Amino acid sequence: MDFTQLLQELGKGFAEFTWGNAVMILVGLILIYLAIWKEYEPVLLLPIGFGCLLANLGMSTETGFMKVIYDAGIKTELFPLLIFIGVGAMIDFSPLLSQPSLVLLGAAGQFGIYFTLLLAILLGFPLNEAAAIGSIGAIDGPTAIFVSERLAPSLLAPIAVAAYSYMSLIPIIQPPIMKAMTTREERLIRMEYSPKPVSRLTLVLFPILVTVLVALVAPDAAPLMAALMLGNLLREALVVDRLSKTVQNELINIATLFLGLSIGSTMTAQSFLNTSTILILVLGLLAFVVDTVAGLLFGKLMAMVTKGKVNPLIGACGISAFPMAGRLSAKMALEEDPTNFILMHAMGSNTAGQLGSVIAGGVLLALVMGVG
Amino acid sequence: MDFTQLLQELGKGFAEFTWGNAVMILVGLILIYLAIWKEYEPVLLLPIGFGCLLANLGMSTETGFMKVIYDAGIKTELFPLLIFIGVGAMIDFSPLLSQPSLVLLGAAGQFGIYFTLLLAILLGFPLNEAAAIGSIGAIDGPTAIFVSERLAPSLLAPIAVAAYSYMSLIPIIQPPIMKAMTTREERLIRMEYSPKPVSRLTLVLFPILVTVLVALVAPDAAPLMAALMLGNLLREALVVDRLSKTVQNELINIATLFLGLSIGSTMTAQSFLNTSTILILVLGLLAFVVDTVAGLLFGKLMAMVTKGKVNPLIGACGISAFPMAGRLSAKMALEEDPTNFILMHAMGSNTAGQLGSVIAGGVLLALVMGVG
Amino acid sequence: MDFTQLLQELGKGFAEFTWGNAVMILVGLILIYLAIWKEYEPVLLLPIGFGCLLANLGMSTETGFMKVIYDAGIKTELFPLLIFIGVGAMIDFSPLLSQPSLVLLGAAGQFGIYFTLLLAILLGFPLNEAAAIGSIGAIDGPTAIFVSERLAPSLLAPIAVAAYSYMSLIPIIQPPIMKAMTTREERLIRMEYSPKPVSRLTLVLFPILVTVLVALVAPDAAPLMAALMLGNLLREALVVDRLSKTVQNELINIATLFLGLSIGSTMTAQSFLNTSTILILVLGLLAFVVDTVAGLLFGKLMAMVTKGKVNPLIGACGISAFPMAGRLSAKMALEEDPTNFILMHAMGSNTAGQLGSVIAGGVLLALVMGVG
Amino acid sequence: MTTIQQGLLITVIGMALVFVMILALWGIMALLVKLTNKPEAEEEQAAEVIAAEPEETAILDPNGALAAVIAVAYAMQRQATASAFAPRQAEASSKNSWLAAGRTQQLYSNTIRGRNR
Amino acid sequence: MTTIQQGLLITVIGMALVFVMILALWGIMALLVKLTNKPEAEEEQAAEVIAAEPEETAILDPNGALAAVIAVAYAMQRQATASAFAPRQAEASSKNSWLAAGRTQQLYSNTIRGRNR
Amino acid sequence: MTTIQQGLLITVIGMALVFVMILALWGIMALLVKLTNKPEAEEEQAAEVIAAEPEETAILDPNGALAAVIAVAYAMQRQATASAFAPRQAEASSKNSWLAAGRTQQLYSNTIRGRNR
Ligand code: NA
Ligand code: NA
Ligand code: NA
Repeated sequence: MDFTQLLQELGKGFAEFTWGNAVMILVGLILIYLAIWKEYEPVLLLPIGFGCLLANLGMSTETGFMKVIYDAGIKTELFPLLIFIGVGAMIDFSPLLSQPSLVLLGAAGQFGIYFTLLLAILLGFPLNEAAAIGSIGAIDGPTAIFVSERLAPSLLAPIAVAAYSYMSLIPIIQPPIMKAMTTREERLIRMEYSPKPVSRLTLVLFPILVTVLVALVAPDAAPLMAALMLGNLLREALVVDRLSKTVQNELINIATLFLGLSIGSTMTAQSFLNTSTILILVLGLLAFVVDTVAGLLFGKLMAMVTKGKVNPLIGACGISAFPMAGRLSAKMALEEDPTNFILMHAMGSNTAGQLGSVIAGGVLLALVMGVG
Repeated sequence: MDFTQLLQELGKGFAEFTWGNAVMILVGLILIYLAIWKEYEPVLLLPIGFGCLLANLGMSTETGFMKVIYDAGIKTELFPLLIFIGVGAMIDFSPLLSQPSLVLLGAAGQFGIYFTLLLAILLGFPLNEAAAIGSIGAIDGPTAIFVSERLAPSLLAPIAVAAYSYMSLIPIIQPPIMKAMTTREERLIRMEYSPKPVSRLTLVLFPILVTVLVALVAPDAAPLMAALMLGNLLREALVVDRLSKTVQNELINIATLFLGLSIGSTMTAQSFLNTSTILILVLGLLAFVVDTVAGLLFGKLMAMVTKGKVNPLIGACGISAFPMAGRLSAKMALEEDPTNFILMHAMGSNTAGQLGSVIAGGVLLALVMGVG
Repeated sequence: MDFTQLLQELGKGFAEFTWGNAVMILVGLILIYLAIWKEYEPVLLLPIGFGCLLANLGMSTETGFMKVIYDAGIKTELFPLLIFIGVGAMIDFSPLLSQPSLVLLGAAGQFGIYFTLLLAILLGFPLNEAAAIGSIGAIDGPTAIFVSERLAPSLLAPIAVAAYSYMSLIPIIQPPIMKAMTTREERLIRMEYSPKPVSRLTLVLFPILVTVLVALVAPDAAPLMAALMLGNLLREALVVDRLSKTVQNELINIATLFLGLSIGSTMTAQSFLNTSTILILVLGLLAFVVDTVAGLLFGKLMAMVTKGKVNPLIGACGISAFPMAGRLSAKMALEEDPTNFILMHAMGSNTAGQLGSVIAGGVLLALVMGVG
Repeated sequence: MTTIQQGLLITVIGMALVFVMILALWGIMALLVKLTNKPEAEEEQAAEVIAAEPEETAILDPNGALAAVIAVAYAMQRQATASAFAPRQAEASSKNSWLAAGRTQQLYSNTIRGRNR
Repeated sequence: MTTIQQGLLITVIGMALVFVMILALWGIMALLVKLTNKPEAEEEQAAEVIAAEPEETAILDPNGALAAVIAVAYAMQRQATASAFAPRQAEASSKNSWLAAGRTQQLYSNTIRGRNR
Repeated sequence: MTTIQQGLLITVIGMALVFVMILALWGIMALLVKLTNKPEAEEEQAAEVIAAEPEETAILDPNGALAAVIAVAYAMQRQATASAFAPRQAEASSKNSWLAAGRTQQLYSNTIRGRNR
C-alpha cells in the first residue's frame, strides 16, 4: 500500500485549490448574496452562484455529474428551450394583439445588440465572440444563452451572469435614463386604451404564424421562437390545461435549476478570471443602456409622428426583460400623474420586445454563421 | 467575406421550403384545429400538429433539438412506457375484478388488428409494415407506437396520427355500428350488478400476476404491460401516494408533450406525403370498425350463451380506448332506457380491452419478429 | 418461414425462466409485501420489489428500457444526487445550529461502517467490496448507493436492499438496544432547551460552508454533500420557493421511483442468489446495531462529561436515518416520563448524523480509492 | 410461404394466443377474488347494510334530489382524487341528475362496498 | 474585409432585417385581428355594455372602494390561475388602491371584453 | 500489507478524519452563530417575550386544551408548508395532546423565536 498515494487522494481537494478558486468562490458568494438579499433574479442567480462554488471545488462541467447535466441540457440546447416553453405559456399576447402598432417598439430595443457587437470588435474580440457578447443586448436570458452556446461557448458564463444580473438591475438602470431623456410633458402623455377585441382564433393563430414567419426568415432563431410559441399555444388552446400548467411549473423549474447550476459550473477560475470577463460585464451594461436609449428615442419618434398620442416611456420596455420593464414604464408614468395608466400599452410594447429579442438573436446568429 | 454565403444562410429557410412542406403545414394546422376546436385528444394532437409544423420548417427529428428529444424518448421507447405508468395509475380494475367473466370481451376487440394486417398485406405492404399498421387496431396509442417503433419506424407518424385521431372519433365511429348491429331489445337488456367484493390484496396481486403472466407468455409485450401494471400497483398500494400522483401528473404530462412533439416532428413532407399514408389512414379506420363489429358480435354471443344476461353493447368497449368507449356504451344503453345503468359492466369490459390490446400488441410483435 | 424459430420467439419467456428466477420473484414479492403491508420505506421498497420482478422476467438492466434508465441515472450517479437535493430541501438544520455541540453525536454513529468493513474483510471480501458493504453503516440510502456504485457496482442491489430495509426496521432494531444500554435514570435526564437564536444569515451560510469544507477535505463526498446542501440552500434562501417545492416533490419523486426500479432491476437470480448476498444482509444488520451501540456509548460519555446534562438516548439518533431515528429517541424519553421532551435535541443529533454519514461515506471512498 | 400465408398463420396463432391469455387471466382473476375474500366476508356484510341505504333511497326518490346531491358529492370527491379524468366526468355527471344518480349508485357501491379499503 | 467592416455590415443588415420582420409581424397581426373579428362583432357589443359598467363606476367612485374590491378579486383570481407571476403582481396591486383600480380597469376590460373566450 | 491491515489502517484514519471534520463543523457552527447573531440580539428579546407566553400557558394548563389547539394549528401549518413529511407528523401529533403540546412548544418556540425570519 502506497501511503503517499493515500495522502494524495485525501489531500487532492486542498492540493488542487488555488487562489483563483478562492476568488471565484467569493464571486459565487456575491451572486448568492445578490440572489437572496437583493432578490436579483434569485431562481437563476442562486443556482449560478452555487454552481460557481462547485466549479471551484473540483465539480466543474469538465467532469463528473455536472458534466452529465451540462452535456444533457446545455450542449443540446434543451434547457433554454424548455425554459422558453414555460415562458411562452406565461405570456399573454392580447395587449399587443389589440394594439398591433406597438410591435414597432420591439425592434428599436435591439440596437444595443449591434452597438455592443461593434464595440466588442473594436476592443479586439473576434467576430463570433463579439456577437455572443452582443447577444446580452437581447436582454433575454435564454436567447443570450442559446446564441452564445453556438457562437462562443467559452464565454457562456460571463454572458449569462451579465444578462441575468443586469436584467434584475433594470429598476436601477432604466429610471435615470428614462427621466433624463424624456420631458415631464412627454411622461404625462395619456394613451387612449380602446383595444380592438381579440378573438380566441387570433390568439391561437398568432403563435403559429410567428413560428412560421421566423422559421422561414431567420431559421437560426427558429428553435427558440418555436419553443416560446409552443408554450403560448398550449396556453391559448385552453384545452390542454394539464400541459400548460406542467410547462409553467415543474418543467421550467427543473430546467431553470439545472441551467443555472450548469452555467455556474463552467465558472472555473481559469476560464472566468481574465480581462475578457470584465470587458463583457462592462459591455453588457452598455448594451442595456443603449437598448434603453434607442427604445426611448423610438418612443419619442412615435410620439412625434402620432402627434402626442404615444407616451415615449413605453419605448423603454421594448427591450424585452418581460414583465419587469413593462411594469417599470407604467410605474414611472403613474409617478408623474397618479391617474395615468399606461400598463396595457407598456405590456404590449414589452411582449413586442420579447419577440424582437428572439428575432434579433436569430438574425445575429445567421449573419455571423454566414460570414464565418 | 462571402456575400453569397451570407445570403444563403439567411435565405436557407425559404430555399429549403417546398410545396410539400406547405401541404404538410396545412396538415399540421388541421391537426391543431381538430385538437383545439373539436377537442380530439388535444393533449396529443396539439403537440403532434405543432411538431408537424416544426418538421416542415427545418426542425425535423433528423437534426437539432428535436433529434435529441426523439432519440431520448422514442428510440429508447421510454415515452410510451412513461405514459403507460401514468395511465396504469389512473385505471381502476375493480369493476373488472368484481365481474371476471367480462375479461373475455377484451379478446374479441382485437380482431381488427389481424384483419388490418391481412388487408395491408393484400395491398402490398411487407409483413413488418402490415403488422405495424395492424397495431392501430389495438386502439391504444402507446401500444401502437411501441409496436410500430420496433417493426416499422418509418410509419410511426401516420400510425400514431391515425390511432389518436380515430380514438377521439370513437363517439362518431361507434354509435352507428352499435345501432345497426344490435336490436332495441338487446340494447334494453339490464345487467344485474352484484359484484363480488374485491379486497385490497386482490387489487395489489392483480397487476403483479398480470405482469408475470404476460412476461412469460408474450415477452415482447412485457415492457408495456409492466409499465401499465407498475402504475396500477403504485395506485393500489395506497402507501406511495406521492409516486402515484407524480406519475399521473407531471411524468405523464411531460412524456405526452414530448411524445406528441417527437412524432409530429417526423412528419416531413418526403416521409408523409405518399400513398402509404393515405392507405394507413383508411386501414386504420377499418381497424376501428372491425374491432367494434367483432366486439359487438362477441357481445351478442355472450348474450346468447347467458340467455340474455349480457347487454351486447358492452362488447363494443372491449376495444380499449379507455375510458371513452366504456362511457359511450353506457350512454347508448341509457338512451334506450334512462333507468338502465350498465356503466360498471362497460368499464369492466373497457379495462379488459386495455389489457387485451397490450397482450395482442405483444403477441403480434413476437410473431412478426419470429417469422421475419 | 421457420416454424421452430416462431415457437422459440413465443416461448422465450418460459425457456429462459429458471428456478432462480422463481426464487427471486418470491424475493420481489416479499419486498412488495413489506412495502405495502408493513410500510417499510414503501417509496423505495415497492419500486425495488417491482424492479426485482422485472429483472427476473427478462427486463433486467442488462438490456432494453431498464438499461436506458439505469445508464441515465445510476451509472451517472444522478439519481442519488437528485434525491439528496430534495432531501436537503426537507431538512431543517436550525435545531442543530442552535445547539452546535450536538454535532459530535453525528461522528460516533459511523463506527458501524468500519466495524462492518473489517468484518467483511475477515469473511473474505476484497477491500473494495468490504468497503461498499461497510457503507450500509452510513444508514443513509443515497450515500450507500453512491459509494457502492463506485466501489463495487455488482453489490449495489443487496446493499441498497439492506440499507433501506433495515432503515425502515429502525423502530424494531433500536429500542431493545437503547433499553439494554441505558439505565432508567439516564433515560429520565431532562435536557434544557435554551437554543441560541439562529439568524437567517446563519441558515444560509451553513450549507455553503459545509459544502466548501467537505469538498476540500473529502472531495469524494463532495457531490453528495453539495447536492444535499444545494437543496438546503434552496430551502433557506426563502426567495426561490418554486425551486424548493419542485425539488421536494416532483424531482425527488421521479428520481426515487426510477432509482428503486433500476436497483431492483439489477437483482437477477445469477447476481443475487449467492452467499455474498446473505452475508451482506447479515453484515448490514450488524452495521446498524454497532452504529446504535457506538452512538449510545458516545451519548453516555457526553452525559458523563457534562455531568448529567445530556440524555444518552440522543446518541442513538446520531446514526442518520433522518427523521425516523430522531423521533424514536424522543419517543423513548417520553415513555419513561411523559413530560420529558427531547425532540429538538434528538433532531439536532439526527441531522448531525446525516452530515456525519455523508462525510464518513466520502472519507471511506477516498481511502479505499487511495489504497487500491 | 407467401406473405399472405404468413399473415394468415399469424392471425390464427395470434388470435388463439390472445384468447388463451385472456382465458388464463379469467382464471387468475376468479381464483384471486375467491382466495382473497374469504376472511373478509363478515365485515363485508356490515358495510353492505350501511351502504345499501343511500342506494335504495336514490331509487325511490322520484325527483332525483338526493341522488343529485350524492352525485355532486361524488363528483367533487372524484375531482379531488383523480384529477386526470375529472373534467369530463364532472361535466358528464352534471348533465342529467337521473343519469348521474344511476352512475353514482353503481360507482358508489363499488367504491365503498365492493372494495375493502 | 476587416472584422469591423464585417461588424458594420452585420449591424446594417441585422437591424434592417429585424425591422422588416417586425413590420411583417405588424401586418400579420393587423390582418389577423381584422379577419378573425368580423363574425363576432355583434356579441362583442353586448359584452361591452356589461363590461363597461364596472369600469365607469370605478372611475366615478372617489374613494376607490369598489375599485379595490375588484382589484382584490382580480388579484385572487390571477393568483389562482397564473401562479408563476402572482406573488409580485398581487404585492404590487395591494400597494395603492387607485393604482390597482386603474390597472384592474385595463386588465379587466381586456380580459373580459377584449377577448372572446 | 494484508487486506485486514489495510482495513485497520482505513478504520483508524477514517474515524479520525470523521471526528476531525465533525469538530471543524462544530467550530464553524459555533462561530457562525456567534458572529451572525450580534446585531439582532435586541429584537430577539422582544420576540421572546411574546413567544414565551403560549409556552408557559401550555405548561400550566392541566387539561392540555390550549396546547392541543396550538398543536393542531401547528400541524396544519406544517402540513401546508412541508407536505413531504406531513402525513406521519400530523398523525403522530394527534395521538396524544400532551405529547403534542410538548413537541409544539419546542418546535414553535424554535420556529418563531429562535429563527429570525
Ligand atoms: Na431586447
Ligand atoms: Na384493442
Ligand atoms: Na450514519
